[in-house]
Amino acid sequence: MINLKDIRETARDMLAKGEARAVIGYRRGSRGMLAEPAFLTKPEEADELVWDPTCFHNLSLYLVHDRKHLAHAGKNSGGAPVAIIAKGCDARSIVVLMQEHYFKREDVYIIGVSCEGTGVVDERKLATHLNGVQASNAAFDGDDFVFTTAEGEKRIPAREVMADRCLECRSPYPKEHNLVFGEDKTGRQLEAPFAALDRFEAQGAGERWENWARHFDRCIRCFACRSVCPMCYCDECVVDSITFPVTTETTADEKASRIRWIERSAARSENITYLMTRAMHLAGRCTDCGECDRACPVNVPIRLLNNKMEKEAREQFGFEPGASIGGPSLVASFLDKDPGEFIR
Amino acid sequence: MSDQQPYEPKIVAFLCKWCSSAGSDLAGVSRIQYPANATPITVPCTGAVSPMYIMSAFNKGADGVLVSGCHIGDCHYLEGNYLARRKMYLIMKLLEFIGVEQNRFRMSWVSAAEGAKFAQVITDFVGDLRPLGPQDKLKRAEIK
Amino acid sequence: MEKILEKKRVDDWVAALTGYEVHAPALEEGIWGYQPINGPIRLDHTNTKQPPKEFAFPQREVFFSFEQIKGEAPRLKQVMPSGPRHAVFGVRPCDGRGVPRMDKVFNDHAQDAYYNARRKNVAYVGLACNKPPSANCFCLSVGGSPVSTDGLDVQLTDLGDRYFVKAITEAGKDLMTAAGKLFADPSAADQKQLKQVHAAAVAHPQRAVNNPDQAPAKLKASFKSPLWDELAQACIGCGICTFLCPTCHCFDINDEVQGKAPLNGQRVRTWDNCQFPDFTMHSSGHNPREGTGARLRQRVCHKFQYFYENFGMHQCIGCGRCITECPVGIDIIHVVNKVVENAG
Amino acid sequence: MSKKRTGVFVCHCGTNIAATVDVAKVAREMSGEDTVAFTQEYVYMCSEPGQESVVQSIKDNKLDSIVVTCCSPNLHEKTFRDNAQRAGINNFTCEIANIREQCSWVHADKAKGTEKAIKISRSVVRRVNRNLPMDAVKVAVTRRAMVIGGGIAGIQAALDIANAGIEVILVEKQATIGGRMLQLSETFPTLDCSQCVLSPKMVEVNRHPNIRLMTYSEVKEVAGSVGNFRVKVHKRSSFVDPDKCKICDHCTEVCPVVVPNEYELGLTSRRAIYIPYAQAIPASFTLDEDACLGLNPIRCGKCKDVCEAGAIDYDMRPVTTTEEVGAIVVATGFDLYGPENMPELGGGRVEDVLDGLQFERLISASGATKGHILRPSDHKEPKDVVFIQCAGSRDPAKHCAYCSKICCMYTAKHARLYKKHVPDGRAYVFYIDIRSGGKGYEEFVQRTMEDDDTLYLRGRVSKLYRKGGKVRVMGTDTLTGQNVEIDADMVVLALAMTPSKGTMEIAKTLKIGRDKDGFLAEAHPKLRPVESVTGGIYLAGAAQAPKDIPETVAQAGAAAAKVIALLSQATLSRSPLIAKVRRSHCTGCGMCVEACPFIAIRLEGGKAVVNEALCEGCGSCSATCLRAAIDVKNVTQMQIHEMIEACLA
Repeated sequence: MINLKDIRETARDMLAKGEARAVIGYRRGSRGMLAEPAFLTKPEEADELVWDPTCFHNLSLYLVHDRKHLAHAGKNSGGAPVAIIAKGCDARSIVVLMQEHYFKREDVYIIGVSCEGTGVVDERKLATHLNGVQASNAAFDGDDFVFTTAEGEKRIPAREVMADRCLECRSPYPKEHNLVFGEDKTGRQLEAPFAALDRFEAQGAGERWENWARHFDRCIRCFACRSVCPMCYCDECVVDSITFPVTTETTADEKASRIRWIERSAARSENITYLMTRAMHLAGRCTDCGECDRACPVNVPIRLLNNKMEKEAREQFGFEPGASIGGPSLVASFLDKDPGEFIR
Repeated sequence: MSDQQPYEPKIVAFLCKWCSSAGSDLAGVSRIQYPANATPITVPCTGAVSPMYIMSAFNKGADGVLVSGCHIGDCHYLEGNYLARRKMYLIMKLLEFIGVEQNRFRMSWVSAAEGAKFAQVITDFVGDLRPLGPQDKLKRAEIK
Repeated sequence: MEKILEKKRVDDWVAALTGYEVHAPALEEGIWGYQPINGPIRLDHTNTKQPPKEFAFPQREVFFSFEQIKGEAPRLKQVMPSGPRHAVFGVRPCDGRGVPRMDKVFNDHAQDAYYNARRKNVAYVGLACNKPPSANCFCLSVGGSPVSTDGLDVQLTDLGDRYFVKAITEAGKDLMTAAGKLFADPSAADQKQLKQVHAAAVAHPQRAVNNPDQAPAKLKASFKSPLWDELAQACIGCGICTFLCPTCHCFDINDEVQGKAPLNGQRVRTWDNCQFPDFTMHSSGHNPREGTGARLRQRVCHKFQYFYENFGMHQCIGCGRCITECPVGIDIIHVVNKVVENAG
Repeated sequence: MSKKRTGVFVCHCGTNIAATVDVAKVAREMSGEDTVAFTQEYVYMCSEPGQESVVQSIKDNKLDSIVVTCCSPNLHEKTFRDNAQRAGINNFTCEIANIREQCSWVHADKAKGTEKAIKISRSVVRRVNRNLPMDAVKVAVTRRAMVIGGGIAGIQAALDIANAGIEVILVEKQATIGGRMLQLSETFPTLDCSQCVLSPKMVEVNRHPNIRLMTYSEVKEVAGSVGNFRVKVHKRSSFVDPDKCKICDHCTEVCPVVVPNEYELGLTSRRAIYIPYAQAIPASFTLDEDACLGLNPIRCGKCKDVCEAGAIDYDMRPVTTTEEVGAIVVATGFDLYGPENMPELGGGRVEDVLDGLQFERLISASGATKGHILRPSDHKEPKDVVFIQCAGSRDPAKHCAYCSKICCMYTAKHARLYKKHVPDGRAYVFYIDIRSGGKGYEEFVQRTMEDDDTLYLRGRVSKLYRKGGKVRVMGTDTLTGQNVEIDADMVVLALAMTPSKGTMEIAKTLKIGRDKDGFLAEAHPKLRPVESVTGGIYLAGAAQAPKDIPETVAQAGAAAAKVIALLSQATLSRSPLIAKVRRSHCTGCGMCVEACPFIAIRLEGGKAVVNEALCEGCGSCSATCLRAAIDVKNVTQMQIHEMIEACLA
């Protein structure tokens, strides 16, 4: 059981002693029970920190933001490290970022939090359970989540409202950490890995397409999936014209010769190209934090695409994303025994 | 296209310069006939084929995409085809996953000595694509 | 024109609207969205995920197509919106209030032919909110009301087994007269119940922007406030808040080239959005709204200051979508209150 | 950037193209392309007047790039690029659209063929629009070679290169050079003493002013490419200073540790401090770290105490050095196929069943028995000896598919040598076929059969096992159709030759290919038999394929000649079509570094940097980069994008 007091004290201590220039964690927001990202720089702010089943955000995104701010200011380092609260999946994201040299190990102080009996809540599943009743607070309690509502306390077995990815999580414990709270419950997985994916894949190709066609039609290209993803840290996205890093080195020719792989129109064909390319680019890098899926305002099951890549990588190439900082990259490496039967 | 003409699948064929493009040259020198549906784009190596190319070809209206290179162990650049094998496997699985017909994407190893095989690969591919009809899943909608 | 329509007759009304393509909220993949009617109409929706702004301002609008044969002058062919008239059922009062705001934007200095062509082709059948459909509703504090008829052509009020149907505009009257026989005249009891329902709706507690009248001046005074950066620290720069906003109207215009020999394609308008980092990116690489703070300020000030200065009303209509859907808890009510309060 | 002015030259190739492709239509369609300023068709574009016309048209029309739609670029790309240069434009702005091999010759339907030819041509025109003028990259050459492997192949190659005045580094894994040949007693077909032939060469290597010998050393890492390799060599510690060692042998007398002697293939034992052979080069003892009691005067220290020369130094450490060389010869030799793989032939566990190399040591004057043939189990002279050929060779179902080539000859030699030593003994040879192509080889085998009265039995041995102090060999004589049972005193297996373990490792380290059997792959089986697929790396000896000594020496000489030719040039020209980083887009993630097969990319200041001398332009980096931050020049993603578009227009 994680004691919130310990997390707060660690944060307070680190900020007071200057061991961290900021602590990124979770605090209660202004919207009911939901936690939101918190950026603490003063010791006295430590009491704002919370740890509950709505702490779904993968905060490593903000390490990326921090890096971009530093780079923009022409700095390589911000001095003391940034401390960050990280669940198992979040910590793996941090590992991938370090694997890709986005920052160095010493730039970050990982305060790991183990998802012990449970994981985080899936708002959509919860909404069905609460049936319109608003909750003002959420808490862990063993294998249950406890919600405070106007109609009193509501206790729900976690597995009924947990995010799919948490049910299937293979490593809820943040292996890479400086400090960790909570027990290592690796192997507690409540559903088989890729269970949701397997259910979807059990359909025929025709049915899968019908489903995806509807999903891709819904996409409004708000790019929340990309914006919320710590791995989508590119300054310019390969597939659209939303971002375009222009530096003093950028030539007029370069500006003129941007490849328009896809059009800006939110048409199905373009949405597919975008989302599939994103899935390819996340292959071997996505740690299944589920943020893209959660952020999508029109419920495109983006996780399934990424999950498909993760499953193939695991089963065919024995690859686990975010396993170690010095590990190989999925698409920049190969094994002699990689499958080749599909090739004529 | 008039009603009389049979449907002709459009194929983009990414051929590595050293093996498959040379193999297709050999098919030519040997005058082995095969359907004219595949337009070759010669790349240095299959390792240079970005999955984005596959997506883009389908997006621009290809009915089928072929990637062909040197046999494993024969890569002029030693490892390019190993890297390609992995990348292409992933994109193939992803296409299959969203429900694109398996036969729309194909990969083959055709060495410089395998002119007949090159012709066969194209013939088979066209044959497999015909029954599928035009690819409209990923294709950008036509201008109205 | 005020009438009573039994709920079970609503489908008959819809069926009688033969000159219209009727859209109503439908639940798909857990999302309420406007869809062409297909089976019995449902008006038990919370609020739709996306506002009905698409009917007049679609995400993609083709302006014209072009073709240029080498050595010849380019040929353009204007593409004007066409199609049947639309009747959109179940529009919430807040979204109704969005309509006149959009009308102003597209008809202020210049008339937007594309917008107007679509706009005159659509009629909105509103549904009063007997109770707030979302925990983040705040229409009352921005000059609206759960029973507002602003922007609507017809207003429905749920009186249990029947609707109180009120024509607001001539277009609304047309919709009702198309099936005149289905409607009954309201009794005094109906009128009384309507009053009671409306009074209760208005009395229902809501979240609120504290000093909406002071907001324009206070925001203006807070342009350089450090609060913007602080409040926007978690912002990920996605397009959810703006794309789902009933009054956000920014767009981009692109040429989508179809072929190069001869050069042909179409000029297309697509939604754009001030929260995307490159929205204000100059070709030189300079970005006047570099950080998330500047971009949040733009969105908030547009809603509560600039629009007010231009048109004498708040652009925000208090639907709460941007709050509910923000993946990282950015809350426009909280932001406005905080900045206004801080301005002293 | 002002608009390109591209010329398109459509070749009819007589009727080769024109018969099945509407060439006029191709030209017409190309003239509709925005950047095409000039088109021309001609019956033979590659003919003298055709080429002149290309040159003239470039000049007359102020073209800055050209596309020739004709035959495969392998045939005339150079021709037309030269023409481009002659006309004053850069040769890299000329591209070939292959509408013959890839179109007119394979499609009889003229309408369809024409359509495809247009697509091909259009895609190349679009590509050329974005081609940049470029100059070939000149790279200086390091005038030094490395030979890996100190067997006869390596020795020969090193001597030949050194004699041409080029510095050579010869790297050998063992404590001495000499390799397998040093283990042999006599060699066929002349039966001259192997060591007598080899020793002078070994000495020459040691004394040669242009040869630096690195024994007990292994190549760990190779970077760079033809002309400029950087090789990391790890030298194990021998704990004996070869310059001081007097090879007096006092140390072995006191060393308490006894281990099997690998140089004698386990037939004898040695001490922890030992000299592989009396003729070892360098002439020095070596202390086997793994066997020694502890390199510590407190634990033992006897050898150090007794060494008058003070040659033993327990503190000697392994050294890793980086050597810069311009070319590499790989001569890492062979091993024998493991008998443990062949349970039918005793699986290596039946006493008095030896392999060919063990038999060589047994009959060698310098071997365990000082040249007397005594069987290992009881040190008695064997009277019935069975030689089994093709043990592991020519057996695609169970073992190696290939013929090991030398076994027929050395088995005949073994039989003869045996008869010389034991005139009253009986020698039997099981064989499948006798392959004795080679000067004097067939005569040699005939003499073995006739003069030495060796019984050749055509057939395979199905089983052998120990019985009553003998080895019972059960086989079939396919010529008589009879089953044969022989109770032999000793059996000698002519085991298949396999690439040495070191060969497999070196192939990985050098990133040179291997064939299906694991031998090093030559660049072309006929025309480039001594080159590896990687420029600047050459092959010699049995690491490439089974071969005998004369063949090995010939190949080593050929490899040396190639090295000499390469290193006689001051600079090398390299294709400029190599990777280029867009620094603004690079985030320094390092995926390109990992993907690059040539170690040509490194991270510097958080950005990828391409080493122009190493990059081969394969594009693996480009397809791996998530940000399109790296591209191969003139085959950019932008160009491919436009080509895809053109193919589908």
